[in-house]
Amino acid sequence: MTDRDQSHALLRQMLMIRRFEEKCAELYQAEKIRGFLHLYIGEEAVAAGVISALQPDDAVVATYREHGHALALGVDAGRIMAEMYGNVEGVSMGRGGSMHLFDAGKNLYGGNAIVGGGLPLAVGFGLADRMQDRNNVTAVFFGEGAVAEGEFHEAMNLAALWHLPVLFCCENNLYAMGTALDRAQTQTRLTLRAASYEMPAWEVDGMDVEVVAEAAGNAVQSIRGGGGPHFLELRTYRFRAHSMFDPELYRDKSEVEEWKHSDPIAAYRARLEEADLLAPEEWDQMEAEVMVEVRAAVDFAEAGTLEPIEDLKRFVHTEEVVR
Amino acid sequence: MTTDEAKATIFEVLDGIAPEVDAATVEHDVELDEQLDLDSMDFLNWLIGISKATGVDIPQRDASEFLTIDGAAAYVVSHAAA
Amino acid sequence: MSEFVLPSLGADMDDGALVSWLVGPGDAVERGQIVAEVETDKGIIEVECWDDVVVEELLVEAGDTRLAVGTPIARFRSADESGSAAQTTVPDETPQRQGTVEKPAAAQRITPPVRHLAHELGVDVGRVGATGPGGSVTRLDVKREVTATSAPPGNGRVKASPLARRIAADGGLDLALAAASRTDGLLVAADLAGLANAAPGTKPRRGGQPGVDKSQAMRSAIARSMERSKREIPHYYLDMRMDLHRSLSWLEEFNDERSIADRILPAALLLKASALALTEFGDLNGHWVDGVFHHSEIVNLGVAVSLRGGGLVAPAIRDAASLTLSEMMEALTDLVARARAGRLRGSEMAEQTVTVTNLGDRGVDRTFPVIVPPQVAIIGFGRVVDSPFVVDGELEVRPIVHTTLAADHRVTDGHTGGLLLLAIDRLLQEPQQL
Amino acid sequence: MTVIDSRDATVTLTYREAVREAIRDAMLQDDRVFLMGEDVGRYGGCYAVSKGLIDEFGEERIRDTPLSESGFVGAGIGAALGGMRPIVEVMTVNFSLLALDQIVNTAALLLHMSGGQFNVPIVIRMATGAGRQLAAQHSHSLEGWYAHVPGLKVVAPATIEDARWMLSTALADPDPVIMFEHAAMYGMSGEMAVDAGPVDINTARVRRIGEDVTIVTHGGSLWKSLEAADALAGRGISAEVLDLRSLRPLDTDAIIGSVAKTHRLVVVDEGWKTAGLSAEIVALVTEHAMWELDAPVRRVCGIEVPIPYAKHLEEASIPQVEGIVAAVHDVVGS
Repeated sequence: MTDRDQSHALLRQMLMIRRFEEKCAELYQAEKIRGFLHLYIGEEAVAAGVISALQPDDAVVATYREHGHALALGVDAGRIMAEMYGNVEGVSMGRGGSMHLFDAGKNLYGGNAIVGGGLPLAVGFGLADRMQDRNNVTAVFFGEGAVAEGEFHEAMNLAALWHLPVLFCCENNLYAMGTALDRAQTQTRLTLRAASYEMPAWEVDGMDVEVVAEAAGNAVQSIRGGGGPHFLELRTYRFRAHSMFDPELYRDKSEVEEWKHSDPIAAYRARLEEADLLAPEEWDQMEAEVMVEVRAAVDFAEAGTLEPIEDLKRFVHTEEVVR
Repeated sequence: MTTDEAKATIFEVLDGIAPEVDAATVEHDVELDEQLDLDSMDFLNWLIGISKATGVDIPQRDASEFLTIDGAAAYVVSHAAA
Repeated sequence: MSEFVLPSLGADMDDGALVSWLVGPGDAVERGQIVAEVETDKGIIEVECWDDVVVEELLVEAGDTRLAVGTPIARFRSADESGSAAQTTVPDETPQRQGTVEKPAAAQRITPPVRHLAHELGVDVGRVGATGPGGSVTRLDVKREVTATSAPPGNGRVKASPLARRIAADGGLDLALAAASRTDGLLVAADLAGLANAAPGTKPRRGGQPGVDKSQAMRSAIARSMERSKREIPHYYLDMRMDLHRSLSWLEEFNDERSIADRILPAALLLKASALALTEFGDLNGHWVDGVFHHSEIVNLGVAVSLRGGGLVAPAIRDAASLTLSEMMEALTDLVARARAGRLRGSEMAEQTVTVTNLGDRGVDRTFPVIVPPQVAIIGFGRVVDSPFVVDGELEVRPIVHTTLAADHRVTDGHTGGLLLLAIDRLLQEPQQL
Repeated sequence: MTVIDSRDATVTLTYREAVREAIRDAMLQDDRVFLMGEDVGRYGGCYAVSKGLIDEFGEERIRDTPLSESGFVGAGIGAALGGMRPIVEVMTVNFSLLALDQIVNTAALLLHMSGGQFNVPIVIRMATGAGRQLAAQHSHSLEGWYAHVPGLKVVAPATIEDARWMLSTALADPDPVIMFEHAAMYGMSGEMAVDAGPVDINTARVRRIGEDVTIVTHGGSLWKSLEAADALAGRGISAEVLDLRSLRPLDTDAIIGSVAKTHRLVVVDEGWKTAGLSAEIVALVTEHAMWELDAPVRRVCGIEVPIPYAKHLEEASIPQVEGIVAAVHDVVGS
């Protein structure tokens, strides 16, 4: 068990992601947010845990289910919400939306909506760090569905071959959209895939934020010590639909209910309370603070502005680099 | 070169410049300016054509010799190489 | 009190049918609780509630009826009676998404098939009177226009290149009267330039419409162009006597040393002086199109060339101000020869920015030329006549030429025109500088 | 071999040598520059472009990669984001389709998707074109596909000077540049002024001035077009040859300017006609210079067939001098 402040921070981080995304779902149904909206609810322990093990200069490449990662990196919640509103105040100036959150200040390199597309990119970050003698780590998040992509294998091979400082974080939530892992891949032990590239790999309980944080901490330490790339399979589960418009024909409600018993937030809260690390009023206060933050984010987005149409053609080529 | 040969050449060049002209109706001792519609450009081209066809050099100062067909033929005959 | 509306669960969800209610009036509903099931194109989706509320009334019964997204389906009151309204209420303002698509302005109502017919018949739909419903153009309207414009009977549509069409439109030429030089019968710009040159029947035609009298065609083209000019362009005329003594003396000396083929005619001097002067007065060099003057950076000097057997063309000497005198003479010789042989290039008939006419060669003292639209000026030179002229207070006999300018009063005033003539005169006094 | 003639101050070198010099120069100028691709190191490059560079710069900077086009092109993009200036070589444009995701979905889009935060300064070089009997999977000209994508710049150096000097400009560009080298040109040698220097990568150049017709072309077809123009000059037709150089952005002004002068257009493109680069050029001309046209436009393009192996069939499937000459005659109406 970690110390009180640290555990509170982890719990609070997960709670923030949860409440923020619940608000996103609500706003989506009210048509404030459009496009695809992929919620991370149920998987909060993964982003909160892994990112807690990173340093500020480390880079993160994420998927289209990346609100949690952005929040965990400290990207401003108001600007994330504004992005989903399509406002110019958004992190990507309304050009990206839910799936493409970028923040140069936090080293968040997306927000990549091509499954597997971010993996080679992470290899390149590792290469650049190596060639410029920087002791940074790049954490790349991807789902278990990406393991079937060629780019996964190309990236794993290159990173291992060149011994690059990359942490591969496979968020295994069992379904690639609606296709279960065992219906799509012959080898469902994903760590064996990593092993075939001679890469250290662990299976991690992705519903337990402390376990995740510890595993990530160990891996990052090893990478920074010159251990080359590492692979974490983070076993997790999304409680909600793949995207918003998904009747979930591919899984039983009972399965979802079963997994909800391992709700990373409820479970961690209970554990902390049991260990006298969290008082009920502290939880209440945490909830209240988070709700204030979420409301502030919504207010910020509601007060936002749309970029003028005349600016449509900005950012096709570099005229101004916003940093 | 005989006068007839010279005149034949002179008319041939003229035909290239003013194809509408009927050679038979042109009076040889009357100034061309009075009977034909030739401008300075046509006149210059006519001189250049004659010069090319006969090998006779025609300096500017002698241009006035070419006001009539007879004058032109005489000039060409007297200046043609033997 | 708030209205609970059928939520939008995806950008591609427009409607849904309420399959079942999972709550009823009076039920307390917790935030996140599923309240209904909705059948969508993708399957049945659970609808959740975003606040702690009490169901006041169900507005829609479960059934097969497809409801549009945004339809109120229940009324809730907040759990704490006076609490904040639920979020999923109808927003105050009508949801207006990302601007509306504006319908294109109805410039002219014409259906594609009719437009096609007009195109086939070479009819400018802009001129066609519309008698159809709602002011639309009908097939009959188009056909009527064909008759009205009296296209040569049986000729049908004229096949002409876009450039040829543009030149014809600018110069008021009638394409139907031109003959094509290409084997495929397509009229190109050059066909307009040389069209009066060959007398009818003297040359076998390779294509185009048979039996068209080219000189008649050119006459008609000139007629339209000049008619347009006099109708549309408010001309003003200026005239100036210029002493060519220095120019001609210098030229005589220059020519003396040269063989006849290299000789330079006074016309070349006049053209060069005009071109140079025009570079100083840009408002006289360019085009007037649709009420706006477009200045041209370079001077493409249209040179009026009369054709044997009648008719006139004014092809361009491109960028005339940049040519040396010898080059100018060469260009002039070449242009006149090709104009009279009917071998002008399309570009030479399309690029003129101003015109010079030198009628004086044929014996007139001065000209009052007519501007060629869409140009805005034309310079005319008369005959060079030995005349009394006062030089430094003494009366002398000098070779004098009347130089006339006709210019478009919409673009310039007499003052500018006068300055141009003064500049030409100044340049002609220093022929060695040309 | 490079021969310097001090009298006329030109240098004679091959296209291959010019590209190699460009890479070498870039590596010497900037530590951030490195070359990465399949067999660029020990093997010396599939077309021997990088031969010898590994000895000079070492394995780190002349980096051999596995056969993982998507992987190493993506890694190049990542490295560019991470502060490097990678030159990534993909053997041929056909193979680049394996990396299309990274080029189109990442390199081209990142700047825009991130609201201007992340530009990708990468240069991706690849060989293109037919003419060496390499059959269908090594011979296609797909430049037009890349030219379709906003966010990319696409260049096609066709002369020795451009081969030597476009790269440094491309590397200095903050955005991804795709460079197409027509494989049939690597052995071509030519003269270049000793004092030649950096060139732009966004304009077209008139390679031959003419009056009667404009031939718009790029890459390997430039030389066939110039040869055709020579032949046409003997028949009294003066053809202007415009080398596009940049396929994205297209130098619309240059194309329109030339057509406005000659009033006739022939487009020569080794790529296929349908929905191709040549179609775009013709569309531009009809949009912007319709009233300048004095004859129907003609296109001389790759025949719509996968490039066959047999020599006579291969020759028949791509533009040749005779075809260009015939198209010009057709357009001029002679």
